[in-house]
Amino acid sequence: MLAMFFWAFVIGGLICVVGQLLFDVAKLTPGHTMSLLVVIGAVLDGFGLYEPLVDFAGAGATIPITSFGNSLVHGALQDAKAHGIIGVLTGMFQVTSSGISAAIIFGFIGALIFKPKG
Amino acid sequence: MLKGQQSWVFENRPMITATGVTGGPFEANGNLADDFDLLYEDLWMGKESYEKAHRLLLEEAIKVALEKGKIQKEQVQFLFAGDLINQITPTSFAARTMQIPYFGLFGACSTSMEGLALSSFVVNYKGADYVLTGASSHNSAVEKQFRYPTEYGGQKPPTAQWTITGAGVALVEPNKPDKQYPITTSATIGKVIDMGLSDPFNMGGAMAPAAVDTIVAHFRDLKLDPSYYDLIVTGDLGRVGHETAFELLGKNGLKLERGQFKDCGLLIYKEDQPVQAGGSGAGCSATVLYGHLLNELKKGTYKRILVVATGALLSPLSFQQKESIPCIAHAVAIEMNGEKR
Amino acid sequence: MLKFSVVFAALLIGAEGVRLLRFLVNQRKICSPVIILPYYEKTIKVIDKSMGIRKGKHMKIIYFLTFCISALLLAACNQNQPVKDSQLALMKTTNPSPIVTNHATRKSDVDEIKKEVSEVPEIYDVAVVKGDKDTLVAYKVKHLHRFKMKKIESNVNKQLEEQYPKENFTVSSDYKVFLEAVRLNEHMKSHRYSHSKAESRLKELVKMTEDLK
Amino acid sequence: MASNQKNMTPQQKNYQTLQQKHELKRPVLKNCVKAFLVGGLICMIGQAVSYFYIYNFNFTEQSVGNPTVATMVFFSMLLTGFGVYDHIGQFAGAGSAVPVTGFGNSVISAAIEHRTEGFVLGVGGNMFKLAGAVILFGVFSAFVVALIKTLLVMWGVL
Repeated sequence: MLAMFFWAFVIGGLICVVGQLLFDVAKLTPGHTMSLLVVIGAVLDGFGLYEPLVDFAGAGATIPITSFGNSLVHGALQDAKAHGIIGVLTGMFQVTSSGISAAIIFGFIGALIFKPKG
Repeated sequence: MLKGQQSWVFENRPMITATGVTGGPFEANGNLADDFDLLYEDLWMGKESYEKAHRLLLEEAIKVALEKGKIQKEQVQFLFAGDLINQITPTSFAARTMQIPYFGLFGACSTSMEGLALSSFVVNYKGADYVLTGASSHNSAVEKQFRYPTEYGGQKPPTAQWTITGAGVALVEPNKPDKQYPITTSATIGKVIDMGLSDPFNMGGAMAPAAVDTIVAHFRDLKLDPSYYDLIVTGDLGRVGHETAFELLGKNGLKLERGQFKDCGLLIYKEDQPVQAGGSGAGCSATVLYGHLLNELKKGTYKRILVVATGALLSPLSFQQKESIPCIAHAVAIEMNGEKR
Repeated sequence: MLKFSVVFAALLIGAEGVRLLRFLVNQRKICSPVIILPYYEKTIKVIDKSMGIRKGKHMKIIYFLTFCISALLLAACNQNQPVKDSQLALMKTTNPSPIVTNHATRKSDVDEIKKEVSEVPEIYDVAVVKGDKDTLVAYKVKHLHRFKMKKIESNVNKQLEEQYPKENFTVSSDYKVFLEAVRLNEHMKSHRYSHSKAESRLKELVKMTEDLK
Repeated sequence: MASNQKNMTPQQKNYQTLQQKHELKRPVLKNCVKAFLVGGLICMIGQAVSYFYIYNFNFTEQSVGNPTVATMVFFSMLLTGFGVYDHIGQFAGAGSAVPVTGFGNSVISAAIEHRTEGFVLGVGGNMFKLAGAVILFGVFSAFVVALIKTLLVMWGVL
């Protein structure tokens, strides 16, 4: 368990460093960087590399935004296995829904109770 | 009177008789807090949106200026003002409240000097008895439009600048020889200069050549020597732009002393405030000039100053379409009444 | 000097947080961030005042530290009861004894399965639960081998199916399954679970494991 | 930036080299260290949250990702609402932007910001103005990847 914390820290930190390098060296905007990382996550899962990383680093791999691409592909592949090619379309959000729905719901709640502080 | 290619000389020497300067909480912690007339503790200023707070800043600054000038708003002929928000609504809405005939100006952060040059010109040729001119900006309202939401956790690079919250307004009227007020003597209107920079987080670097171009034009048109002015102060070049402009001026044959060349964006905040490269925004040059610099002039610290307000004429749209940032700068020379030429 | 004061503030807030949490736990209130937040806002304000910090450069560090500390405390806050094996099941090697839900089955069979699995080099800490039909094998994988966890799982499954063709195996390396196996073990030992109850819990676990695939 | 380098006048090029000398450099190494530490810490908190769910609720290691992500987004809402997250972001850069908390922050900050324009056109219309790109490219790339993989499996290549 302690090893898990350690590796979550290291892998999560390293993914963030990749993001920072995209910010500072490649001079990308946050929007571009995040989009790129999500695409990387999706492609890695396409090669079947992201799942072992999740096994290895736990939250270190599921908390960074790359896991968003990973779980989108995952959902799509799962449904594709069950329903053939059309499953690619229908299964996309099956696994990922939590992050997006949480963001939408909490975003709206936040808008109800908070004011921007400036 | 036109002199040279792009400069005016105001031989009737319009006076700046009163100013009103308002600021926000961040400016209250800054270097020049004492030079503000009114400081707000809260960015909201008791309003329900930042845009309304922005409008309030300008309204209050106008009221202070009128009060100090001891005149009624009905006596003022024109208002020359502007800001950075889309269609300059805060200024227009403030003009609606004040009911003063109004010219809406947009020159991004150079609006303050554009307004001062125009109002001096109008007053110089007896176009008006009283003219108000000013510029304002509100950090959160401007950030919201040009960058990201204020609560968004994006990292700003060290070249980024902090839009100031504040408004500066000046009352310009014809010269009365016995009064000790600052007067405007000449102005140079700048060209739009584009050096192909396109990083919106490095405005200073983009604006520096415009400032240099205008300063060079000013000295050429008026056939003056740089030592004529005690201080040449730029609007909001920030750390990057200030250094660049200094070197560029040297290359153009204008040898300035270090202490003779300053920047409003660097004056306004303390070293340890997290503003990266310095302050910016339409209110930056307006608050610093109408607050701090005029006070220093009155105290006699400076005799003649040249204020060069710089503006980056970009929009969020133009930058997303990968356009470079065109920039402009206007210069106005100010000295105390009664100084010998 | 600044750094020291920041560290000091963090410690102070940390200590305050601990006291507050103790209080809340003792009062049998739930440890939820919603309850804590107003307190910690207040604490931060007090510290701001005492240190003369205005919202600026180092505020964010303090905020961040407090957030981290309180989050860590939150995760650790239900540790006030006497420590049971299952609570530490994920932290250390528990090595639980194999369980049979039906006392009619011979225990030696299960011991053998456990030994068999324990011999796989990448694996440590094995829990075996044998029911009427299903046998659940849960184990932990040495951390650096977790990359090929799925492969190990299928290898172990294959190996067991070959050796005990009559049995119906469910193999899992999931912490949760392991944890539940240990908990089941404890319940059996304390005789809180009857045979049928244990059997139904085992079925739940098997189903949970199947859902993972 | 690099793309329009070609059609620049020599004057512009000269100026840019001069300007570059004065441009404040981004402290890349320092930023990376900060991003690593903060990003790692956020992931560690995520790990703690996920163990909390494994212990107390019926979640396995595979399925615990969802509640963990939702909880982290909830934390992110609180920090954003209290006006802390932007300060963390300035300090940590990608360290707080890359984890889902950063995704949550981009949605929530936009939602809070545009509240003055009303809930339908303001909050509703602008909520995804930053995060929309992430969702778009995530979904589209996932679609392409999954499609290719499914087709390859169907044709028996894999």
